Amino acid sequence: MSHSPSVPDAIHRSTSRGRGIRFSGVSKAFTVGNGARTSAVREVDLEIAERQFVALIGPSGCGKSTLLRLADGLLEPDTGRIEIGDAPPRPGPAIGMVFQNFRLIPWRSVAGNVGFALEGQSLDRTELNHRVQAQLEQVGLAGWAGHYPAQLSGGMRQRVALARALIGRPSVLLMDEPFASLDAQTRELMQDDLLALWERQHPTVLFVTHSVDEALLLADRVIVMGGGAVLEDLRVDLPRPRRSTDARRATEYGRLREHLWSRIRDLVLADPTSAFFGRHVQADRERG
Amino acid sequence: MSHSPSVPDAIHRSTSRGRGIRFSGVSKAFTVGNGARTSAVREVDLEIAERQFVALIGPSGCGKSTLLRLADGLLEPDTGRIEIGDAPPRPGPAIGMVFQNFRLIPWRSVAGNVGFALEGQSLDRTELNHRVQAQLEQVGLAGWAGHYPAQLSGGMRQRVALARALIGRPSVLLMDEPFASLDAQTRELMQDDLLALWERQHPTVLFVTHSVDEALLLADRVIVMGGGAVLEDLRVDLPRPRRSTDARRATEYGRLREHLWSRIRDLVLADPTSAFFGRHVQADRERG
Amino acid sequence: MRLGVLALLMLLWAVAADNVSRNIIPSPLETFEAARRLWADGRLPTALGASLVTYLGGFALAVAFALPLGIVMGAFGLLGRTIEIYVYALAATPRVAFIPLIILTLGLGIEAKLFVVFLGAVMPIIINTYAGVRQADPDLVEMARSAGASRSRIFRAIVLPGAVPYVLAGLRIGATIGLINTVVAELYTAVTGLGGLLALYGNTFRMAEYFVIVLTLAAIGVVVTEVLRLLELRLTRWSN
Amino acid sequence: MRLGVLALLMLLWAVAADNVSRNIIPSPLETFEAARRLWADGRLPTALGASLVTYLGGFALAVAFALPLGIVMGAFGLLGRTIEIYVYALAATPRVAFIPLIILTLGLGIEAKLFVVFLGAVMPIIINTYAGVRQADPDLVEMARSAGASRSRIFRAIVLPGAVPYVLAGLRIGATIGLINTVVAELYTAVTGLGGLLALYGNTFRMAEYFVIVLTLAAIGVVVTEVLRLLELRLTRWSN
Amino acid sequence: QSDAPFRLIVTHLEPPLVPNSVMDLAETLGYFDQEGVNVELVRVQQTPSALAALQAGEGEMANIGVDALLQAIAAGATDLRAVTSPNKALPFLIAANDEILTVGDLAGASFGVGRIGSLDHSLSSLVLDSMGADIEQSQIVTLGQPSVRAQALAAGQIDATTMSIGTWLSLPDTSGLHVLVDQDAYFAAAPLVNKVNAVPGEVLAERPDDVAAVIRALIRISRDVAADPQLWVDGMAEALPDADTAVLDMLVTSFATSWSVNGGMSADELTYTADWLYGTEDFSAVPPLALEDWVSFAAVDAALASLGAAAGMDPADR
Ligand SMILES: Nc1ncnc2c1ncn2[C@@H]1O[C@H](COP(=O)(O)OP(=O)(O)OP(=O)(O)O)[C@@H](O)[C@H]1O
Ligand SMILES: Nc1ncnc2c1ncn2[C@@H]1O[C@H](COP(=O)(O)OP(=O)(O)OP(=O)(O)O)[C@@H](O)[C@H]1O
Ligand SMILES: [Mg+2]
Ligand SMILES: [Mg+2]
Repeated sequence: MSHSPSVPDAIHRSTSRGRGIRFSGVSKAFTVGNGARTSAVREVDLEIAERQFVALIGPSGCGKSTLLRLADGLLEPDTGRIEIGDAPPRPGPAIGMVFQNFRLIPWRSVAGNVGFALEGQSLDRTELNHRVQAQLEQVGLAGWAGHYPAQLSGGMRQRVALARALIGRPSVLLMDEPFASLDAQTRELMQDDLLALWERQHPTVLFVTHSVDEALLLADRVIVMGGGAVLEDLRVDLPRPRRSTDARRATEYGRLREHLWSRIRDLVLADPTSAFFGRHVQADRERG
Repeated sequence: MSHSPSVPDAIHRSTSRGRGIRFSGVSKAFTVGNGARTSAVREVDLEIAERQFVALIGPSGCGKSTLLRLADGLLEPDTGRIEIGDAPPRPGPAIGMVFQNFRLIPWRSVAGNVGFALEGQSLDRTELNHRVQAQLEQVGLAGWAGHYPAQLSGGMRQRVALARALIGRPSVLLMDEPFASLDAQTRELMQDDLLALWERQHPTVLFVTHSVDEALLLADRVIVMGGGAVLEDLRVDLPRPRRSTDARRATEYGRLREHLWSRIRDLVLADPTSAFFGRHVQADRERG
Repeated sequence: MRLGVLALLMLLWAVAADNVSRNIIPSPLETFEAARRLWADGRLPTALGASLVTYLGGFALAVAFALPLGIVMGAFGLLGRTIEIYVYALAATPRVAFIPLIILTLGLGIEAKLFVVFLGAVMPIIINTYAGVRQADPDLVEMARSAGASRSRIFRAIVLPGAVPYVLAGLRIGATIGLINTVVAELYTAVTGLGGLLALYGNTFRMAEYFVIVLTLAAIGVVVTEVLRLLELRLTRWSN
Repeated sequence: MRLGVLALLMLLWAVAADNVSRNIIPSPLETFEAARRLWADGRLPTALGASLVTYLGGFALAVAFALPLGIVMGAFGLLGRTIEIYVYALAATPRVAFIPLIILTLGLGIEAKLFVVFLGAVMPIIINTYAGVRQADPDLVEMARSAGASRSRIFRAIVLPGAVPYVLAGLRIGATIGLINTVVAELYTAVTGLGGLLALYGNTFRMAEYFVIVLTLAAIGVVVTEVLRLLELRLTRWSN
Repeated sequence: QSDAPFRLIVTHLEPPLVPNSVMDLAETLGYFDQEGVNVELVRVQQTPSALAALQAGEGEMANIGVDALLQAIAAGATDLRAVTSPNKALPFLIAANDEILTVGDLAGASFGVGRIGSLDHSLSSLVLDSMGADIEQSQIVTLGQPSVRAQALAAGQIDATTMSIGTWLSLPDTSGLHVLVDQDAYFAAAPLVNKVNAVPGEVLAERPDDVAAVIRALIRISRDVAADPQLWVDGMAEALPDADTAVLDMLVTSFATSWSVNGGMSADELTYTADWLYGTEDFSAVPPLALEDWVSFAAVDAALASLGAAAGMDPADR
């Protein structure tokens, strides 16, 4: 199996090499109610090299999910241009997307949801089933193929969404807090799996997370967003693997972590446009 | 204002003192498809004292959400009995519930969603609006009262759900990963707010979390669930406040954290009924 | 866009009028002339008034009856499953079968007419309301229960708003069938209104006048469904 | 439970038969006798067969036409908004208005009858399908786009299954109206089938026989809607 | 006499182009008022509705087909009685397309009827029989309503059918069609009373004066029109502004002997009609009624007593 890949496998391998993502002057606003417009993404210029693993971090409502939808080609930017590889983004299984709110198809079983992303391709039934089953095993849902989404727990649903995004062996992975509903230990497992996949298939990854530690564990680069704009763009030059206590004790790790923490805390508390501006700050509060 | 509470305020104060929760031999199974039944909660015996802050932790799919729904009186147990105070649970604003998947009413504005929990009571319009507005400020959504759920980001939606659970000044709070969609900094803010509220109003809190650190930061007691059963029941005898680096360096904190971590890791990886059983474990992996 | 289609239809009509034999289809011009005449001599306004009273009255009754029934059927599962089969049986029974009974019990006057309109409009509204109520989002209903909402508040705040698109589609269908039954009622009980004129001109082959009545009925249908569309826009503002 | 209601209805019927003057309502026993007679002499089976062909054929045509149209109207917003008003206008136009045209173009045979049934059943299916398609979950549609699904696959996999409850309610209403229009068709074009028997027994005041036909029609309605209920159970298994 | 309006149910929507129009004209020309009866015309579309309304007490008198009356009585409405007939025989004719030149050509052609066994079917069969043709040689197409039969003929879907002269004349375009059997020949072959005014027993018992007054008014207007046909033409032209006066003139000549100047109640004709009806298919299962079980001459006799019987066209034999 491992020494002689079948022809379709080879094809998939070839498409699954990462492609770069480029945002140039991208803005997006939404119309709410009586014609008023909320700006969600403002003048974003960002270039992500192919095979790069980029974490996106920032306070609630700052435009992270919107940026991902733009990158997937699901939203048209109001101004500016987005390119994946050399072309505007075209949604498809080659760009894997994990939505923040899962978006499972309620009338399809777990297997049907995961297989959905592959149905456009002309795979034969057994090949498809085989790949779905393998992907379900990967996310720890091997025994649940026949269940419907309403019969799953929150974390299980998230893993189905994850499996659906990965099954197309995408060259670009857009992940919106893909592990938020998982317990810490399952989350570690999934993080390791993601890193292993990244090292094997080299997709370009844009990964939204709420956890500074997760960002520093996974990413080559951390982008900080605030109020729709890119505020900071940090290289993470830590050696991999980074899970060990030693790695976490490195001064570079501590410096980055402290910097990101205070940067986002400022965004949340000290930015006059923030919803929490003026909230009493316990100045004496320390962080570990 | 603060020295002469109005009459309704006084009433609310009086109902908002915590009530204990008792599970005796509670089991719950769900029917899936062709009559097969999945057991979600098994033989749970659990007694939570009034005003206690209890964290519930365990691998994905182990029955945490189901236990919360049972405690709210939304599900009938198959066997066993549940009591809140001296009576079976009766859903209502006195038991605040934050659902894992938010469950906002799509056709109601943010204010309408938060106010929903109070509409059963005969509050006059201005009092209601006043309380809704105060609650929205608390969760950092003061300017969003007129927006509809579809116009909010994931974290904003979660905060609306939080506000809705809190507005009834509940004597029992059931929270299912209430901060999962929040960035780490906003999450801290909300954690502190929750603790302040707990110290002011003394509700009994049953709090599902996926983070060992969050459990140890907030709770008097941590319950570990696995496969539907209660596996462990740990007292957390750490002094409050616990946010400081010093507190986290305490040996007791380290001991509890290490214990919980390995316990749940074993549940995820080493339990033969686990979905991840047999998954290759990096034995040399250390944790910080 | 709509106007463009309208122009196209007019053209088609003119061509059809020219080509269909034996004056079965009057030309647009003849029809317009007939409309002017009928309007001027007061026949059309009188008939229109009479029909509108029957139509709107019967439709209002149907709404007032069908909405609560559909809701109750959806709300109390057992009740719904028990009576739905009878509702369907009744729905499938041709109106003409009831005409003698209706005349016997309600006579030939406005009561009988209202009832015939009612009978036609009531079924789609019941069926759609019933379907809409049964499709309520169980997660939201559970949330409302958790918030301590009473059964009736759950209905008003969760189930009904969720069923709005169904109810509106039901009202649309009910409105069109109600209009058709207005004509039936005016034919089978004491002959009045637009239905009476339709029969009169149909039986005497005055096709231009006949078309005027048909177009008037179509226009009523359009106005009512446009009103329902505005209602829909108002009620579903939240989803953009 | 249903049987209990049935027994109650039978009782009511017997009482009504006894008390309504002038034999307008035959007793259950007379009706049963008439049914036996009509069945034995072959009239009822023949008429039933003829009506069923008309009914099922016309209904099938309506489904084949209305589902795609409703889908297309819902899918292409502009098209939907442009033509919906004409659809409603057409829906509100009484069928009898079309009878001359139908006779002219389709004659008196089965084609004309199928078309009348079609006309009646097609509207509710279009309106409900249209409403159902427009109610598709935008989040799921976006997810499907993200997965690279083609327009047609999004339709087949997301929009249509989501519209199933609407479509089924539309089919229910369409089925009942189609049955009613079967009778209309059998009265207004060449007289045949159950509609013909209904006219015969109605005009000659043989009320027991008349009731047999009415009950037969109701029974067809029940069977068809039960079939639709089974279909619904199959299609919505996923929600328990 | 009672103050309550006397509701007369008719099955036409505007004055028809046949002698039955005297009911409408008696109202517009004031004949009912002159007899001191407050008549209100109730218009319904068809005989079944008229009968149901009569039985529901929604009217005191209804102009309905004799066949329907006999059926209703047989079905249990035993107190209904025919009391007068303002237009005994509707002027029917058989129209056909131009390919049908003689009744013989009908063999193999399609012939439209209401229903198998309906009155128009039986009548047509009788008429054609008397002319030496057999309707069963034609292909019978059942079409229900008279207007549908006319439409089907006009649309070329059938080759021939029976219709009233009023329907024939209101057809917008009769090119390619012609009258195969005209109304006189038709009536000569089928001299039947086909419409009568019926009242329930209760009305006969409680409002005999009103019934007599209505009949008097109808007899008087019939006599006036018979004497002065222009009266009918003018009355109709007033009621139907769209009508062509040339057509009215032509019609009134053909109606010259059709007016019910004696109330239209000849015992012989009624007996003949009933006997013939009982021989048709629709009545195969219906036990025959005696004349006095469906006709009451008392009211018309009371009217004739005060007005005197007229000689000529409308025999008042008992
Ligand atoms: N469909 C929409 N209509 C109107 N406003 C929207 C819509 N989608 C997003 N927004 C607004 O755009 C802004 C950014 O939203 P977005 O979902 O991108 O935030 P986010 O960074 O993903 O936040 P979170 O971490 O809470 O998920 C928010 O203010 C939100 O209210
Ligand atoms: N409505 C339902 N029908 C069938 N099975 C269900 C249903 N709800 C929950 N389950 C099953 O019960 C078990 C426990 O689910 P529950 O949602 O309580 O887990 P959880 O501990 O909250 O997990 P997570 O952390 O992933 O949210 C799961 O195996 C799930 O599949
Ligand atoms: Mg987001
Ligand atoms: Mg859960």
